[in-house]
Amino acid sequence: MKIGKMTIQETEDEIVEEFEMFGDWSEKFEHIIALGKKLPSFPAELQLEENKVRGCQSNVWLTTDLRDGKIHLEGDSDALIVKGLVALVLKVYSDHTPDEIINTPLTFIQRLGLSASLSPTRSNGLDSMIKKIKFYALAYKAKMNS
Amino acid sequence: MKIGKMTIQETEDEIVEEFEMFGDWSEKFEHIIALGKKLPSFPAELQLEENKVRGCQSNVWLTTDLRDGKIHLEGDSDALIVKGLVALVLKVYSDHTPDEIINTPLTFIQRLGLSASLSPTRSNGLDSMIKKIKFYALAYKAKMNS
Amino acid sequence: MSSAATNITPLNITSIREDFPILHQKVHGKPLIYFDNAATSQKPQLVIDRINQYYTKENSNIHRGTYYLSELASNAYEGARDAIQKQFNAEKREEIIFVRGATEGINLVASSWGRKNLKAGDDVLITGMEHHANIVPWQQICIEKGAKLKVLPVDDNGQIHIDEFESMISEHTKFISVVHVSNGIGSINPVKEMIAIAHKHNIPVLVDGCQAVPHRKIDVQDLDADFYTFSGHKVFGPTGTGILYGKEKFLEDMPPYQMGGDMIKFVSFEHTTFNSLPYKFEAGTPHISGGIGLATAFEYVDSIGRENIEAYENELLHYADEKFNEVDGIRILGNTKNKIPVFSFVVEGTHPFDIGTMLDFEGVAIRTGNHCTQPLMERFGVSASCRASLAFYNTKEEVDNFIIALNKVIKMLK
Amino acid sequence: MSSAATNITPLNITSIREDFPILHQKVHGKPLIYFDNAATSQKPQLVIDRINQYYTKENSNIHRGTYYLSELASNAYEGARDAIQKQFNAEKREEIIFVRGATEGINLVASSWGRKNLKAGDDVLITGMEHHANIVPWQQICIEKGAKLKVLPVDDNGQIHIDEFESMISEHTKFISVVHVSNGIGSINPVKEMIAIAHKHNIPVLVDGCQAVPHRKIDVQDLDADFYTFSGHKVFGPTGTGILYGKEKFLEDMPPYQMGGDMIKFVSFEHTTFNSLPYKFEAGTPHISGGIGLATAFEYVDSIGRENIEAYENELLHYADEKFNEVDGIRILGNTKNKIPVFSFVVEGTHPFDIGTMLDFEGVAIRTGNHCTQPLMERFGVSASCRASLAFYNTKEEVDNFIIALNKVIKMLK
Ligand SMILES: Cc1ncc(COP(=O)(O)O)c(C=O)c1O
Ligand SMILES: Cc1ncc(COP(=O)(O)O)c(C=O)c1O
Repeated sequence: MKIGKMTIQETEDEIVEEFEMFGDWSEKFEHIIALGKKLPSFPAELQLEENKVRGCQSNVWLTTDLRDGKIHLEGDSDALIVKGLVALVLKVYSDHTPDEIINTPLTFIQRLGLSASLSPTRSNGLDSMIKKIKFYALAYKAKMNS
Repeated sequence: MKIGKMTIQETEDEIVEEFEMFGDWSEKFEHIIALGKKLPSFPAELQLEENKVRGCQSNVWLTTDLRDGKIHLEGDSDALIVKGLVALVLKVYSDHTPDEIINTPLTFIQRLGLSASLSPTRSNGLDSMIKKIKFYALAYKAKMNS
Repeated sequence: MSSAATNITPLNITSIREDFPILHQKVHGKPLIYFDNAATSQKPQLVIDRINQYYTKENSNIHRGTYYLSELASNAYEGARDAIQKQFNAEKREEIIFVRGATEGINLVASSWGRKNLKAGDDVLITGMEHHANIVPWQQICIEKGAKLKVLPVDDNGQIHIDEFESMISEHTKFISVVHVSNGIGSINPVKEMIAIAHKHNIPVLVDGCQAVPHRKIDVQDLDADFYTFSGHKVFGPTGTGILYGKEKFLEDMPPYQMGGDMIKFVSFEHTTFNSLPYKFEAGTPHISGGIGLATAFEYVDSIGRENIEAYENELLHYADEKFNEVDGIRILGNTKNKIPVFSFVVEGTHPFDIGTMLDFEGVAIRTGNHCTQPLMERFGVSASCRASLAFYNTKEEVDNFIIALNKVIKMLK
Repeated sequence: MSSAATNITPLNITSIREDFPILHQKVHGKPLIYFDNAATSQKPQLVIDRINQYYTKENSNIHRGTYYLSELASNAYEGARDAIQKQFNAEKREEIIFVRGATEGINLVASSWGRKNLKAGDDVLITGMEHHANIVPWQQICIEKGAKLKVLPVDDNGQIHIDEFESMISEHTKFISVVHVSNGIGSINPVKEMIAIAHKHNIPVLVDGCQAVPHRKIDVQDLDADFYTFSGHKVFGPTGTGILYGKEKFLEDMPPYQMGGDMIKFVSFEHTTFNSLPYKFEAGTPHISGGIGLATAFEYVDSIGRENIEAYENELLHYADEKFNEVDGIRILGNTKNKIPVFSFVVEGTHPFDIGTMLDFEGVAIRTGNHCTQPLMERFGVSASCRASLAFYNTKEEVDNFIIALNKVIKMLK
């Protein structure tokens, strides 16, 4: 692993590389599930409606705050696979500047080789979560510039 | 031709036999058209809404009255082919008793070999005309029995 | 809806499966196990061929054509109506209305009957296990009219009770709309008895037959239903098809729903005279190939035999029920004997989405979520479940393989 | 809608006709001449194959599935929406609503927009050449709301006049609904200019594009139409399909039309939250194979080239126009240069039904009757006409053979 903060792109590449080591789908999912289990759950007081990104299949929670010009993200989900993916999204996007987030589209989920099963039409809340992060990034940027 | 009044069935058979002589569709239609041209048109004073059997494609006019226990029919149409067929329907059904009309379904149109082109779904008014004749026959029968 | 114990021929499932081309594929390298039949059914080759034939040899606009093709298409479409009338033992062909699906069937009645007949202070009665399609149209027309939507409770086994039903009927009750078989949990409701009670109080009843028609032969006159509706795509027919059956006296009395070609007799800019039934409710060019293909689907089902299908599905139901119940930590929602092979379940400590997503990689297609029955899910204290719904082309072997896959997935998630 | 004079490739009609299996049949022993394209179009093999593929390899219920097949079907269906958005240059995919056909599209707007926005004293403006589907929904909502239906006159040539249109607009005018191309007589209306005038007065406009879409490429943003609707079966697509395009701001503001699955976000018995566009207007399981097949139909049309089709059809129009006018005793309804190849005619001393019925025996399919445009027929002083409507797979040779058959039939009738 590289020392120091990687770019969004670099983190994505690293994740994709990591996943390429796994043989079949179950190893990939085992890894995602492990990531989900490791991610601390939201404390009950943060599981608020306002932090909720409602999906049709599962829910995601998300909080954002600005620390030293970078957006810090926390997230959670009631579905374990989604939670594992949330962990990856946080790893990729958290603690980057609004500009970095705005200008770098996420590609790693498609590249994991599980894409069909995790596509936006599954409406598991992940897609909406990513949209929401972008939306916050724009808002923070506007605030910083004003 | 047989002497004396034929049964509905006999008249139908005769018509069908007659048509079997014709070679192709155009000869059959020529005959129907000739029959249509021969049938006297309704006088304007009888072309009333109440005598009209509205079809989607063409209209038919029909009057009925009871003469000596038999139903006498007069008819007309604005389409020539339909008018020719009306002439045949009158020939078959007119001046028969209500019972005869009620108990003998018309089959000759189907048997002419032009069936598809003259079927009820064409909604040329013919089908509704035949239904109306049956309806009157029932009404006259009820009246005679009461 | 009881099976005749006699004259049952065991199904030759291998040969039946040959009739469904889609079943013979691999998904993620595994043989497809299609257990999402309550969402939509697969189509036999006979239906696919019929659609193909329509477009290849018969296609044209129906009614009022003066030419051969139009005659073919009209006869095929109206012949389909006759076949469906016979299939459901409706008294008249005029009582069979082609619709896009059950959702449209219910909307038509809620809008056309409801807007004319409901008023402030009236009640509409439904059950606690309705599909959203049989909740929201009534809810919205009730809001519009100031009427109230009353809900017959569902017990812990997933059943409704006839005495409770009767006690909820009052002089305010103006309409009753009930699901015949629950898509969420598979329970079969005693609609015949319910209709008899409703009719004692002169209340018309609509039955949502979406999940009943694929599994049982329906006789609308025997049920004495005032309206009965279902979706064609769930009964091995084409997408975009469905039927609304309505007793003539109700349909006659209702204003038209959509306006346009075919439902009109005479138009001027000032005034319009509407066509007679069934056309009054069929505005515009219909889904011709769909209606024809739907009749073919029933032809196919009849060729296998309704009683044979019912007997086999019951066998499958009991076999699967046993196997499902052996799964560690499983909780099956609804627990009634009188049901179709639909299993709605949750597994302790897991989320349905996770199970569904991973089962996909084992070739298994099930549905997860609320199945458009949010209130029913809430009744069982869950926001979502996994649902495996079987058809007569499914096998015990598939059940076995499904259970193996499910256990594997659960183990990974724990 | 003007043809680009450059880059026109002459169509290879022989090869195009090979793409349409239905055209190669004999009717009453004569080669089929299908001249009823305004009623419905024939389907290229590509569309038939696409439907077949859907049912054979992809069929499943869309949205919210967690498995492979559902993913395939959802992507195909939503991909079709994207393709149609592009085809019509709509700004957003949310503005493309799948409907059963134009009739449903217009009913949706009349019911959903009309019931919310119309009130006593308002006017809705249409033209004298509307199809019943664009008369009756407005007439009925006007009756319900105490509004008035105003009708822009059609002149003896079958044209409307833009100055007259402008003069009919008043502060009472709340909505304008006009046909792009007349199905009765083929005239192309200046809808872009009409919309510009309407927008000066802040009046929304719906365009009924049923007969325009099969013949011209439509750009809804260029037209600036607020709503645009058409039927898929008339543009070489499957039966039971159609599109309603609506500007997002209007669609957002309108209440849902039908209620059920897919158009719902959250349901309790007390309250329902509706889904976002386009799903808000797509209740229930849609006609999935139809939507996919419709996109394929546009793919096919694009592969031939819109400009090429337009150039060829214009050639056919002028050729046929000359031939038709030579027929003894013929009167062609409408006489405008700017039209599609639709010929509505009557022949002195004959009834259209007789002509249509006998032409059938010469293999010719035309429509006779009022073409669901009774007021337009009345405008021309007839109750019915014969209508020959051509598509790009028709040929000059067919026109010649048609004229021979027509003359033969007329001779028999005189
Ligand atoms: C101009 C026009 N509008 C509306 C319609 C109605 O279309 P559909 O019957 O497909 O709903 C038609 C079809 O005849 C038409 O030509
Ligand atoms: C019981 C029940 N009712 C109504 C519907 C709605 O059917 P459709 O979406 O085909 O209109 C369904 C389908 O899910 C159902 O299962």
